[in-house]
This record gives sequence, structure tokens and C-alpha cells, in this order.
Amino acid sequence: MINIVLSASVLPWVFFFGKILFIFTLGFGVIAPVMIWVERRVAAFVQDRVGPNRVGPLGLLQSLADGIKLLLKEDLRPDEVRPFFFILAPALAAVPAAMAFAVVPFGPETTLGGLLAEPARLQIAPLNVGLLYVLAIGSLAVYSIALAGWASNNKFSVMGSLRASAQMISYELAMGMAVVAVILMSGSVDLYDIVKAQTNHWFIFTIPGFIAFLIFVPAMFAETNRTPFDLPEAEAELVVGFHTEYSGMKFGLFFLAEYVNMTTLSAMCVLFFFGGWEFLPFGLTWEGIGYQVDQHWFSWVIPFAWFAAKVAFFLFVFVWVRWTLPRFRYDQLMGLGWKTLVPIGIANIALVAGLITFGGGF
Amino acid sequence: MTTTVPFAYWLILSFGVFCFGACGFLIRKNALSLLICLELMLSAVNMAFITFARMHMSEGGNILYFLVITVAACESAVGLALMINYFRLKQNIRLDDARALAG
Amino acid sequence: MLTSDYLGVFVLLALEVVTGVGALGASYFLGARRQSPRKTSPYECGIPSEGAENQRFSVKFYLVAVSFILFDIEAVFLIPWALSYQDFVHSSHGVYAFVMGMIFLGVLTLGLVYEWRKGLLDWNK
Amino acid sequence: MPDLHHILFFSFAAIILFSAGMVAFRPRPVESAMWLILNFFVTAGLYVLLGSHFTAVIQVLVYAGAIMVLFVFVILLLNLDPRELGTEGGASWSSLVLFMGFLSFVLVALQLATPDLLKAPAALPEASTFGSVEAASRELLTKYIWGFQLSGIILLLALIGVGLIAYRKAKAPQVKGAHA
Repeated sequence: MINIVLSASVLPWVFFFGKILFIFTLGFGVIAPVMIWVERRVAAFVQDRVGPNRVGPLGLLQSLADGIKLLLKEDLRPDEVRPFFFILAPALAAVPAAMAFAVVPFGPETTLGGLLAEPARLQIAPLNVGLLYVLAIGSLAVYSIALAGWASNNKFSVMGSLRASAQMISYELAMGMAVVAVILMSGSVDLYDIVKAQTNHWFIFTIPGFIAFLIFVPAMFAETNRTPFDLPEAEAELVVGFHTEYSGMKFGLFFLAEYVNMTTLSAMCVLFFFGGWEFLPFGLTWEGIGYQVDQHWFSWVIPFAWFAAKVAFFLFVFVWVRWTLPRFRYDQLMGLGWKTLVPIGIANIALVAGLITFGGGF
Repeated sequence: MTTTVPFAYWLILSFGVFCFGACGFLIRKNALSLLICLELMLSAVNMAFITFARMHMSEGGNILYFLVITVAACESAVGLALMINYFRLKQNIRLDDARALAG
Repeated sequence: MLTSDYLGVFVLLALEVVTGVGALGASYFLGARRQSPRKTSPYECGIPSEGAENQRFSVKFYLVAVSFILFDIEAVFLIPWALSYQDFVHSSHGVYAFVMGMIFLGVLTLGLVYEWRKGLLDWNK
Repeated sequence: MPDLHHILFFSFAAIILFSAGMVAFRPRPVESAMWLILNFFVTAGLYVLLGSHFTAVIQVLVYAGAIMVLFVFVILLLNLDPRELGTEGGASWSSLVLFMGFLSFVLVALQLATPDLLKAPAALPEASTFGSVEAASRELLTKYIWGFQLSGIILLLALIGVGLIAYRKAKAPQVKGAHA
């Protein structure tokens, strides 16, 4: 069986589907459940209690138990609900966030230790319009929330979904401005080249890069409706916001979509500002410190683990912020989006352009 | 790797979509569906632009596509603003009631 | 094959839609089924719902959506400019690209200032 | 000669025409908006087949991602019931005849005018940068700079226009309903 798999003609397809299955199982099967467990444990730690530790060692299987419970709950459908859109919204909730993963380069170019003919990229889809694809798919996340609120025909959920989508599109604009600054600095739209452009100095250590990072982080929190921007789901005012009428697995899918969205945005943040899978800035890339990325077929795992560690750090920041910062009022929230982040984004673009033309480099 | 489908089929497809948009535009009674059919017609026109761009291998088609999209967005934004005003005055968006030109 | 780049995107999309629909289908068949009138009425913390069902909302949301579209397209216009900016600088046309970008950004900020002064952005009544 | 491109083209074309038909003839605006989003997606796939990747991404980013968000927002906002939507004309026979007339006219015109349109197109030269983002942006900044600047001004005018038309100070009666 092995020599069939390794024969030259089949290997590229094995490599191709291997990447897809790897990212898909990682994204849906590993990261989301583990993140739910991490969130509950960190919340417990912050509030000085223990958190889930009954199911499995240290409570690790708790999210699996929750998943099965959600599957077995009744598929309740309230009357005078628009049936088709009521089911379509949760089914498509996680799709945009997970689709953006198709372009994320999770490792260096490698020939799998000589197995492949020429070095192939560790990306599912090596599109040269990478960043535009990410922005395009990111702008589709609004539909599932807007449809969910409208389809469940309940005053609270319509109000919650309107507020959540209005907040998401405002912060999507701020994120667009930060992304334009990153494109200016790296001079390319392909995510692979953006990481390559950061070999000798990560964008976080440049002045305009730091400003773009300051814009990107609040936009990240607002895109995933996380605290301090989760007013549309605030338990006190709007019941639970747009997924009030959802229960059972439909609510589970919305819950899963939130975590997949968080992972995608953390991966983007690492790629734009923290040099993706490269080891350290100032030339200390993996080749720089003498680690042969291409020696064995499994040698790409170390850079990937380093990239995953950075993404894990940002996921921890998501959870950490949730249990420390208070919630914004809605007009403060929209005011911050429109009146502070967008103007700073425009000024930052002008700053980068000026630095490149006259300052000879940022 | 190029498309091996003759360009005539692309033009017929874009014209078919345009015909659907035009018919929808003529049939519809409410302003909202009217604007949606308008967007469909504009998308069909864009399809023709890109076919011609690919036929003559010139980038101009893609740029013009980009400009048509901007105008389509501005047009739908202003169209919906007018529709909301119309809705405020007459509490419905039935086009049959829009008879008095006095506005 | 250029379209093979998008094959990966297509397969990932198919996988996700299958999981989404599969999970919903599984819960439809596995889940218990006990419908009761109280259960299927719209959820309002247990009290029977009152008030008009389809309410209208303030036009502020529409204005946010419109300014989002118009600024989003301006951001999309900035992307090609940002992309070819470094090529212009290397071919010593840096000042030309800078001036063109600043004119566009000026028009964009004009729009933002107009919205700010007119009060379209502040949210409280 | 069923090679991959023909299969892909005809399947995409079938979906596009079907969804365009649904957009035109479905009575409720929500359904036609959803069918239009599907139409825009498959058109983006068509542009990939044609080789212009820049337009495919812009189609998804601007059409399906921004303009349709505005339409879905307005549909959500107004929350119309059929009484206010107006009785639907529906797909009456006159529209079908109109449609067939348009289509047949074009088929004849295409046949007579340019027979070489029906031949298989020339191959894309290997190193050609047609349709790539870099080529489009370089062209936009050099040859079509007027289009670039005028679009900025058009967007500004649309913004001011919408500000004048739709926005009333708080004193005027809002669209009736709760203050969100």
C-alpha cells in the first residue's frame, strides 16, 4: 500500500487532500472543542472556581459530552418562523470563517524531504489574490447573523441581529483600513509574500505596523461579537440576541462558528503582524538559525507548531479579555468604530505612503 | 489553461441574464424587487465586459468592470434612500400608487 | 491548471456544508419530539409575547449600511493602489503615486467629515 | 467534446440562468435577494473560468459582500408584509414572450455578425498576466487614473446624496416603530 501512495503520480493528490483534511479536522474537530474547554477553565480560574473536570482527564472531554447532548436535544422549531432561512442560517454560520482558512499558509515551502518534484506551498489553495479572498469571505459572515435574526421572527432576535450586523460591518471597514496598510508595507496581496516580507523585521515592530495592529485588534473582537463588543448578545438586555429562538444543535453550530471565526482572525493577525511561521524577527528565520525545513518529510511540523503556538496565544488573549473588560454601550461601540478607528486607519495609510516615498522605508 | 468555450456562448449567457433582469424589471410592482432586478441587469452587463476583455486580451475590460461596480453600488444606495423616503410618505412601496408627479 | 487552485477552496466548502447539514440532520432524527404550544411560541422569558410582531426600526441602521458600502468600495479601490505602490516607488514614480493616493484619501476623508458633521454617525437620539 | 471547461461552463451557466429566473419571478423580495446572492457567487466562478481572478474576487467582495448586505439590511429593516408589497404581477405570458423575443433576436444577430465568435478562443499565452491583480492595479493607476479619481468623487456624491435624502434630524417622525 505504501508504494502506491508514494508513487509519483498519486503523491501530489495525497498531499493535496492531506492538507485539506488536516486543516479541516484541526479547525472543526480539535481547535473548537479545545477552545471551549479552555474558555471555561480560564473563566473558572478568573472567578476562582474549578471549571469542568468531571468528564475525562481534567474535564477535557467536556466539550465532546456537550456536543453529544446538543445532538440529542429536540430540534425545536417555533411556529410562524421562516423555515428555510431558520435552518440555513446555522448551517452557513461556520462556512465563511472556515473558508478563509483555505488561504492561510501554515508552513514554509517544502518538498516533503524530496518526495515532491518541486517545492509546494503548505496552503490549501495557493491563490495569488490571497488577501482579497480573505476580505471577500470575511464580508459574508454578516448574512448568517442577519438571516438568523430575521428568520426567527422574534422581536428581540431581530433587534439583536440588526445590532450585531451593524457592528460587524462597521468594524469590517476598520479592518479593511488596517489590511491596506499591511499591503502597502509588504507590497503584495499573497499571504505567502506578506510573511516573506517580514523576515528581517515583523510588521509589529514598525511604527505604522503597530498602529495597524492597534486597529486590527478591536476589529478582531468586534467581528466575532466577543466582549467587550458582545452587546447584541448581552444576556441582560436582549435575552441572547440573534440566536434566542435557536436550541439544540442549531445553537451548537452558532457556538462552533464563533470559535472557528476567532481562530481564523487570530491566524490572520499572526500572519500580518507576527511573521507567520517564521521563528524570530531580525533575520532569525528557520533557515537563518540553521534548521533545515526540507530535510525529512515531517520537518515542516516545527515551523507549523511555532505558528500554532502564536495563534494559541491570541486565542488565549480572546478568552482572557472576555473575563476582564466590561462591555461597551452600543453608541460608544459604534462611535469607536466610526469616529476613531476609521480616521486613524486613513491617517495610517497616509503615514505609510509618506514613509515609503520620502522616508525611504518604514 | 484557457477556456475552450467559444465566446459566443458567454455573450448569449450574459444576454440571457440581462433578459431575465429586464423582464423582472418590467413585471415587478414593488420598488425593492425593482432595484434587485436592476442589480441583476448590471451584473449581466459586467459579464459581457469581462468576455470582451478576455477576447481582446486587454486589461481595460477588468478596470471598466471595476468602475461599473462602483456606479452600481452608488446607484443602489441612492435608490434605496429614495425608496425609504417614499415608504415614509405612503407607508408602502407599491409602485402603482406613485401616480402624482408632485412627489 | 489555474482553476485547480480553486479546487481546494471548493472541496473545503463542500466539507463544511456537509458537516453543517449533517449535524442538523442528525439532531433532527436523533432528537426527541414533544411539541407543545407554550414551547413553540416566540421566546420572551416565559411571558406570552405581546406587542406588534413585525416592528419597524430606526433608519440609522440603513445609514450605517450605506456608509459601509461606500467606504468599503473606497477601501477596495485603495488595495490596487497599495499593491502597485512599491513598484511605482522603485521605478522612481513614487511622488506620482503618493499624490494620486493622497487625492483619493482626501476625497474619502471629505466623505467621513461630512458624515460626522451631519450627525449620521452618532448613535444616540 | 466534453472537456472539463465545457462541463464547468455549462453547469455554471445553468445555475446562473436558473437563479436569474428565480430572482425575476419570485414574488417575495427576500427570496429574490437570496437567489441574487447565489447568482453573484456563480458568476464569480465563471470569471475564474475566463481567467480574470481580480474580477472574480471583486465580484464576491463588492457585489455579494457589500451591495447585497445593504439589500438584506433594508429587507430586514422594513419588514414588509404582503399588503405593503403590492400584488405581484407574476410570470405572465407577456413577459415570457418578451424574453423569448429578446433572446432569439440576439442569437440571429450573433450568427450573422461575427461567425468567428463561435470558434474556440485562442489559448492564453503562458506568461500572460491577464486578469491578475497586479496587472489590473498597474493599469488602473497608469492608464485609467481618471477613472480611479472620479470613482472616489462619485462615491462622495452618493454619500452626500444619501445623507440629504434619507436622514432627518430626530424631530421628524422616524419610520414608525421602536427606537433601536
